[in-house]
Amino acid sequence: MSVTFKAITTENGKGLFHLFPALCKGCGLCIEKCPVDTIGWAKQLGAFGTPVVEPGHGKPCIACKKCQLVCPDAAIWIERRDGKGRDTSLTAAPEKHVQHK
Amino acid sequence: MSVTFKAITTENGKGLFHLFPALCKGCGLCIEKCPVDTIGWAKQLGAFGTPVVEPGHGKPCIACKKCQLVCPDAAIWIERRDGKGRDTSLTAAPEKHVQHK
Amino acid sequence: MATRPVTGEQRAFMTGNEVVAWAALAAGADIMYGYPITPQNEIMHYWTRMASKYERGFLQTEDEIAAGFATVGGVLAGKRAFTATAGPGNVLMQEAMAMAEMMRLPTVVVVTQRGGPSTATVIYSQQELNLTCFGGNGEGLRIVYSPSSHDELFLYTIKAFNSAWKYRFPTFVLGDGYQSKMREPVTIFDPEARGITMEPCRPMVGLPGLPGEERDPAHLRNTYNLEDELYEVLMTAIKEYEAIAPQVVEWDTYAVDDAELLIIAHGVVSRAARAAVVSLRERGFKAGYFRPVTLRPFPAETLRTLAARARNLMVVESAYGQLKRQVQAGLYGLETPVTGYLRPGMGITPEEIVEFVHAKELI
Amino acid sequence: MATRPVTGEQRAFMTGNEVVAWAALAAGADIMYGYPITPQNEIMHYWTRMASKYERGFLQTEDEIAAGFATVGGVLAGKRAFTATAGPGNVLMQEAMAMAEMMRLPTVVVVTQRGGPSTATVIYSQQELNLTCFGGNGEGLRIVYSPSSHDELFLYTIKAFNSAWKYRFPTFVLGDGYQSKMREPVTIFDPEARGITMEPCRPMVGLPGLPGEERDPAHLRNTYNLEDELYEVLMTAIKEYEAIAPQVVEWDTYAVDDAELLIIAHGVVSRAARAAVVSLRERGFKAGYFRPVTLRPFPAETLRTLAARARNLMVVESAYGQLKRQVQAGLYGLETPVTGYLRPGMGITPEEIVEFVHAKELI
Amino acid sequence: MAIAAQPQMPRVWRAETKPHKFCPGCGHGIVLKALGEAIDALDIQERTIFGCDIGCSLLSWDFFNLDTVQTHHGRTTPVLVGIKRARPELVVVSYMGDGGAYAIGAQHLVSSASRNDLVTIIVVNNTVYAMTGGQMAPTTLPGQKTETTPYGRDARLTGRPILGPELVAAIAPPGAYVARGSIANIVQLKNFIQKGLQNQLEGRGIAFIEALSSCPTNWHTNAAATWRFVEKEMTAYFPVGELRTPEEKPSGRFQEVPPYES
Amino acid sequence: MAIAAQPQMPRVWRAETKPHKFCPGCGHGIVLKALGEAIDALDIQERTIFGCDIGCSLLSWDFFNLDTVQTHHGRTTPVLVGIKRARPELVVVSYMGDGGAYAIGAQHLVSSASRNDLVTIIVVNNTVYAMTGGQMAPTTLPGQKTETTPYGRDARLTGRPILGPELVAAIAPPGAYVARGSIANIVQLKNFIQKGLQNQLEGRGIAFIEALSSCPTNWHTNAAATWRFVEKEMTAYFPVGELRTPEEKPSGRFQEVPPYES
Amino acid sequence: MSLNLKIALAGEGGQGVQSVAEIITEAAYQAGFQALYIPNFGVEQRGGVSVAFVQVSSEPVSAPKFTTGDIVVALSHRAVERVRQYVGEKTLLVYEAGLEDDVRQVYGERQRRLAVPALAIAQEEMHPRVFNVIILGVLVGVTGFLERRDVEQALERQFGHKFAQDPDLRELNYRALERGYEIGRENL
Amino acid sequence: MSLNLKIALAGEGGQGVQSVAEIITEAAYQAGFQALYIPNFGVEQRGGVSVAFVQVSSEPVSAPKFTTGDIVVALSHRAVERVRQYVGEKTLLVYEAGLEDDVRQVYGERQRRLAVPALAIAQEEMHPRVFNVIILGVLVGVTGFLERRDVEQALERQFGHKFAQDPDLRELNYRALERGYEIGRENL
Ligand SMILES: Cc1ncc(C[n+]2csc(CCOP(=O)(O)OP(=O)(O)O)c2C)c(N)n1
Ligand SMILES: Cc1ncc(C[n+]2csc(CCOP(=O)(O)OP(=O)(O)O)c2C)c(N)n1
Ligand code: SF4
Ligand code: SF4
Ligand code: SF4
Ligand code: SF4
Ligand code: SF4
Ligand code: SF4
Ligand SMILES: [Mg+2]
Ligand SMILES: [Mg+2]
Repeated sequence: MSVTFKAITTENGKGLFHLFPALCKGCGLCIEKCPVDTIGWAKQLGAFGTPVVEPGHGKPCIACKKCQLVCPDAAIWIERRDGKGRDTSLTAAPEKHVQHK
Repeated sequence: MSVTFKAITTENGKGLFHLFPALCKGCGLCIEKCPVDTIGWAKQLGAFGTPVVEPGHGKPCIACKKCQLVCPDAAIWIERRDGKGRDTSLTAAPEKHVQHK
Repeated sequence: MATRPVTGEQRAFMTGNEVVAWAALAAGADIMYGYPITPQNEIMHYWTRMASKYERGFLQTEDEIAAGFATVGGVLAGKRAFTATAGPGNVLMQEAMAMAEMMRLPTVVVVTQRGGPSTATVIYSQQELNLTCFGGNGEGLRIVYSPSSHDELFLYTIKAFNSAWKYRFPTFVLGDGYQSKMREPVTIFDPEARGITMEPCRPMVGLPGLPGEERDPAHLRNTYNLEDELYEVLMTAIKEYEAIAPQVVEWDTYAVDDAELLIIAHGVVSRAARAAVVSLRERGFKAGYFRPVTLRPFPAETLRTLAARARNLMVVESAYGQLKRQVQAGLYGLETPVTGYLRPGMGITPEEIVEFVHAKELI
Repeated sequence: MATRPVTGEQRAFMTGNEVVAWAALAAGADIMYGYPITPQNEIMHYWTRMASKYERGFLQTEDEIAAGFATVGGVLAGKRAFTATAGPGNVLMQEAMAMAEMMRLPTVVVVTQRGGPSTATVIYSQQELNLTCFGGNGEGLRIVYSPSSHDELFLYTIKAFNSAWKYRFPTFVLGDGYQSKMREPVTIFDPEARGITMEPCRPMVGLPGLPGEERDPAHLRNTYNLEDELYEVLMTAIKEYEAIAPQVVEWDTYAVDDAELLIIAHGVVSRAARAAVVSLRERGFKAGYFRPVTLRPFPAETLRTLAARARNLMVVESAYGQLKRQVQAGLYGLETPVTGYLRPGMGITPEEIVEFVHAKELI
Repeated sequence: MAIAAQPQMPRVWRAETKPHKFCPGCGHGIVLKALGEAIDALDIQERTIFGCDIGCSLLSWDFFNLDTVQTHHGRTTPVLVGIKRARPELVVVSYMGDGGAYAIGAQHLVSSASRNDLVTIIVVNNTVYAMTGGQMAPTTLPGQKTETTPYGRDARLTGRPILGPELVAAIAPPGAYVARGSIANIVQLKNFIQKGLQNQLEGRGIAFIEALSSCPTNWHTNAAATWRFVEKEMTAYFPVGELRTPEEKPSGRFQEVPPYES
Repeated sequence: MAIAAQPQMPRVWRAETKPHKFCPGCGHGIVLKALGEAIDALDIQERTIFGCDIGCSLLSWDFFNLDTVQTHHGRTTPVLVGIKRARPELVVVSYMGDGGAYAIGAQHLVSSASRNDLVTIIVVNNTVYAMTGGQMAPTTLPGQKTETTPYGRDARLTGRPILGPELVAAIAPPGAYVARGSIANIVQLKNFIQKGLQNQLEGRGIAFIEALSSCPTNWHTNAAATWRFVEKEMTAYFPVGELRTPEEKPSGRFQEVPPYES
Repeated sequence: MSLNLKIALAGEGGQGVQSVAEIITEAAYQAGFQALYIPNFGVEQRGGVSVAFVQVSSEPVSAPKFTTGDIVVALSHRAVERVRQYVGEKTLLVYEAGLEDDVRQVYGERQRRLAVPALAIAQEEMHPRVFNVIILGVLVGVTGFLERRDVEQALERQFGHKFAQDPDLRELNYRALERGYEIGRENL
Repeated sequence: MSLNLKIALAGEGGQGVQSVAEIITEAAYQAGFQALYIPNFGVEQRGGVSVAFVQVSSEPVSAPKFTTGDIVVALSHRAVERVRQYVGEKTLLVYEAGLEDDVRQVYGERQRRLAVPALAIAQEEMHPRVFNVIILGVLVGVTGFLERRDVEQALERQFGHKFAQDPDLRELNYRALERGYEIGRENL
């Protein structure tokens, strides 16, 4: 059995902001941690029928991955638009993660 | 209800060695602690049918009260022959102790 | 003590946990010791909100073992002390209750049964009957009340304190998660307003007077050296228990006089049983209903008279035969067949009971 | 594994605690977890002396709660794990056993009953029947063997491991302080030498293969969200329990065919009961003896047939009616009067029984 | 891109059971991310047994692609110690809340610490009994309102927040690893957990990691207040860092005394 | 002399139950002498409640002219805490063995310490489970033979002797009094106990005193070997002295943090 | 007049079904009826569907839960499925109109039903927060055993402290109640 | 030959009654009898009277304890009182001769009795430690069901490791056994 999640992908600053609405519970923890305040509430509803998040509300994303790091539900994946730095974050070894089966 | 215990009293060195056979279980802890090694086994049997102790087996008693102090069964009372030092030991306030009723 | 928490009679619409907290206040309970567990929690929540106002004590302990033993301590100190628990917490509470049973300590425990065994569900069941009546390594010298409505929850919580201090057996109010969480109308009252006098409490340690001088010291123990010593202590307690049992037992009946089918249930399930009887009667069937209010001691004698006249007995419970076993053991000697409608951990409705009665042709 | 601890058959003269340790060794028990309590201690003493020699494990835990849960852990890991306890320790052990009951874990517990309730005496009783059969917040889905001699203590300790792993219900050997401490002749044996095959153990966690890749992970729980979920799990277990019961129940009889008085007793007391029957028979009285070897499941059906033929039933126990309640519930529907000779915490001799029979004119 | 973007879950997470059962903003998810990463890094999925307690940790009973057992409130460590003693080749992780660890299960913590049991214990400190609806926990801060301290915790009557790692560090023999991390520093938390697992793999002794965590549901906090509570209020009482490392020379408490010969 | 010589028992001892029930050479008698002297010195007999545990301490159930309750194994502290909370004017003494305190009752010790319960706890450390016939205790020394460590305690498998006062000192809030004494220094032990009672009288916090004690019966020692074991072997593992006094400035662990306002 | 009414309500955590149940039973109780309300609870409270059981009767209520409801309310996707077991032949199924498809799929065409466009009304005419008060109004209207005053008093008891802070809120809630009531009456 | 013998022994902790009981049952078992021995135990072990119950029979033994002993042995002041409950009309009371007064006081004159001057013999002729072996000898002599060899073997099993260290000890024990045996035979 393999599971895949649909992403809403938004390009913003240095990052591709992949948000998985089926995972996002709208807790807002990521919003608070973004150093450039780019994350804000979106219209789209998430796992619990509450709004999910999206970038574009503040300065451009610097792809620091803090939001990805703190999200308790793994609902964000920040991909660097320059393709670098994949393995520098806590959650390294990317695509393999869910598709390993 | 008041209880009294019979003593075997032996004068030795500076001390009157009061031993209460009904309390002495013959453990020997006092023997080991006597700085002048005066305590040894007596013929008399104690609470558990084992020999009690008596002074007079080593140098004369110096009335240091160590034996009285360590006896777990309160089977020894050392009274200084000079009547002094009653209150210097741990177990001060003497006669009152048992007869207070 | 501060102002009375309840004066006269007051109508209210509240949850069962709230009812228990008010009842304990009204009964003059001095202190609660407790450890959180669902569905009991709100008893503590309400109690902690009101305790300071009415100068009552509260201690949240480290587990149910400590809650049970601290309750023992409170009682030894001469205070109307109680605790509340459920499920796995009730299992752990048995250690202290075994000590209370041995030492004849008037502890009061409110149990809000949940699904079992183990953690199971936090919701509801009647599966703690065995445990509450006979838990521990003893003979079940306990008093166990099984209320079926908020009015009774209030009444029997008060009564539990009185029975405990009067008879000196550990006393339990055996509720359940449904009763804990549901809201229904209730009349709460000051016991005095109903002519109920609270049994006085008296300390077992910390008595006045210099021990050994002015009185003997209280030397309380639960350990004995010889079989014979224990036997004597036990048989004294057992005989006292048997002697007070007739005063303690309580039951409830409905339409039993000519009942051919006697439906037996306790606690909240008995409401469904009673409703089923009403509905059977409406359709002309001679059904009756019997409810043991005390599960320990068990009102076997009364039930025997009624059961002997019936053609069928049906035990309905949210457990797998815990009440049924009591009924069978208590009625041994009768030949009236007993059928069980046994639904461990499940709520039971009148409709189901009626349906079962017809399906099994019990009437 | 090192050399077999027991080869073929060997006669010996030893205490019951020693017998249990040897039986566990012979059964291939892998590890014991335990906490000291009298009269169980020497099981641990003997086990620790032999464990290293035969490459078995041992862990002294911090209390009986931990001993029970560590046993659960050993069993989950797929090992033949066991523990032993008594009295207040048995009370605490119920928490883990409730979990084992819910999760169908093949735990084995040897109980050496002592006086109760509470600390009471460290000596002897039969007061842990309720607790061992129905302890915890569940329905008593357990297997409980009550041996009456050292030979049986050996046999049923081995059998306990087999029943536990075969049927997956928590299994108990319900001994007592007398059996623990007395010395009598016993034949110990290698199970194979008697054609007994040990049930294989299989791990429930730590299975081979990468979980999620090569197999599903084992996700074991004891908590459910909905009443209905729990009900389904419980009813499956209950039906299985009822289905295997006929294979599991065991009993022993003597001189029952024409018995007018049937004396019922279990464990070590049954020896006195049997001797009493022998002596009554010698004097021409038609007495017989029935002993449930399994207390859970209870051999009610067999007993019913015998009891129906008798004029009187007499239950003899070193407890206040714990066995009697089982008998009455199990035989409900019969009219044969049941009399109890109930001596909580006291040893019982054949002479006393005979005397009681005559005093009460039971024959 | 060849494959569509997918969530970056630790390999050992079980995607089939996501979204997980924890509330929005619950710190459990973050701690379990750190744990998942540590297990991935050490490549020990095949031999790791995960045990969760009763408390919100129970919601992780199907969280991982790991053989998992959900035990009783406070009893996870004894169960896992039982497993470890029976099958020392397995790696056992005991995961629980502050109530399970420091209240009802404190005897197991004390004993496993003093026995130096080869188990990795992770305690999620959220200052409350969360699963039961927010009562006082041993870790509740002075003044903090909970369901059983409705007017704020009064330290004179109910004590001060318990210091779990300090307790373990005070009694665990040499070889123990003890640390306190926080969801506010996930990389550090992951490193602590990884070291804790390593300690077990090397058979050196117990590993004990407390994680400061969040419970917005029972704190009744929004995201900003949640972070503030973890980073300011909690950290003031619970200092983050390593308290014992296995390399440490035994302190004065544990002089080298030759074993006693009786 | 006017009156015949009589034993010098502390006033609070009950002469009617002497000789007491402990074995010859048992340290319990010495510890209870120190306790008796301390109670006499403070003149608190009329309001002191003595609680003893299951373990050899139970043999003191009729030892004193004090209202006494013998409780369950490890449960003495919760019972006395229950009494104290109900009747704060009483002075409560919780008396138990190392097994009761550090094994089965460790959760109560941890919790009472962290709550700073107003109770004076005395733990008699005799390195064994004495009442049950000499099994390993949490305090058994490495290499020591007991009934469950017949070949000597193996520290790798079963840990090292637990350090009770160190544990309590690590978690008890300011105001606590913690000490370890020994029957080898009775005057000091009495002083420690007296300070511990004083701490309760002044409402400052918990008092915890461990007493190194002897068990010749289970050690199978004669008087000389008994003393040697207490004074040499035990003291090497269990340093005697005061670990916390109520006057002490709160250490780094307990910074003054203003209570949280939620 | 003999009354015996059983209502089950289900929705997501934030939708306020427990408040509706509490207010309706509280009002019934104050109006002199026997009333019993019990929420479902359990581990599922974290993220599960919230269900409330309400019974109002002229006789004392027997069991706290029931087999089949007279009225069953479903306010979310998951709720539609979850309440299936309480829906019998004669049950009136009240649901948020946006769930039309779900309802059709689970219950087919034959079920007695009442679709309430509560979401739309709340968002467009009032405020998303009064969504549940509209449903409350519908239930009051459909059942017809309660006086308006009773319900208003119960509302005050539940939200009085909020109304005191912001009197507009009271007005908003009363309007929502009224609006729902009308929908209910129409379908009596 | 059908045998059914019940013996209760009581004495102070150090007097070795449990060893006597163990040796006698062990010997009986080895000799092919059914045998059962149970000590009393309990809290009283610290300072209480030590009691042992022995049964030897040609049939399997039933209850481990018994109401009345065929032989009851009392070796100390406290033991004389303690064993009273096991002494019936036909019981033979065996006791240390020094306890004559106590025995008279508790049991009067009528009791079947055998006073053994074991203390005197042990102290004067042998060694205080073999006190209990003299009593063992008396019991073997009085009961007559055991061969000397059986008892000696049981003694070896119990004390063999001590005998190995100090062969004089064996000789001493054998002498004590013999001396007691003679006293027992004389009173058969
Ligand atoms: C023996 C027992 N007592 C009480 C409970 C009820 N209970 C379940 S979870 C819990 C508290 C959990 O708190 P914590 O361990 O801090 O975990 P959290 O929920 O905060 O993550 C309690 C008291 C139980 N299940 N079992
Ligand atoms: C619940 C429970 N478990 C076990 C026991 C058995 N038990 C009685 S005393 C004791 C050990 C006592 O050791 P310790 O506390 O060190 O006291 P000591 O006898 O050494 O003074 C044990 C395990 C019991 N009575 N209750
Ligand atoms: S932290 Fe995760 S779950 Fe929370 S709002 Fe952000 S993306 Fe959604
Ligand atoms: S990667 Fe960094 S900057 Fe970009 S959205 Fe996330 S937190 Fe903000
Ligand atoms: S210490 Fe006391 S009991 Fe021991 S031998 Fe000396 S006097 Fe006797
Ligand atoms: S008083 Fe001192 S010197 Fe005298 S006998 Fe006692 S210990 Fe020895
Ligand atoms: S209640 Fe708190 S700890 Fe539990 S899942 Fe929700 S947020 Fe997490
Ligand atoms: S066994 Fe040890 S601790 Fe217990 S009374 Fe005897 S000497 Fe003291
Ligand atoms: Mg918590
Ligand atoms: Mg000890």
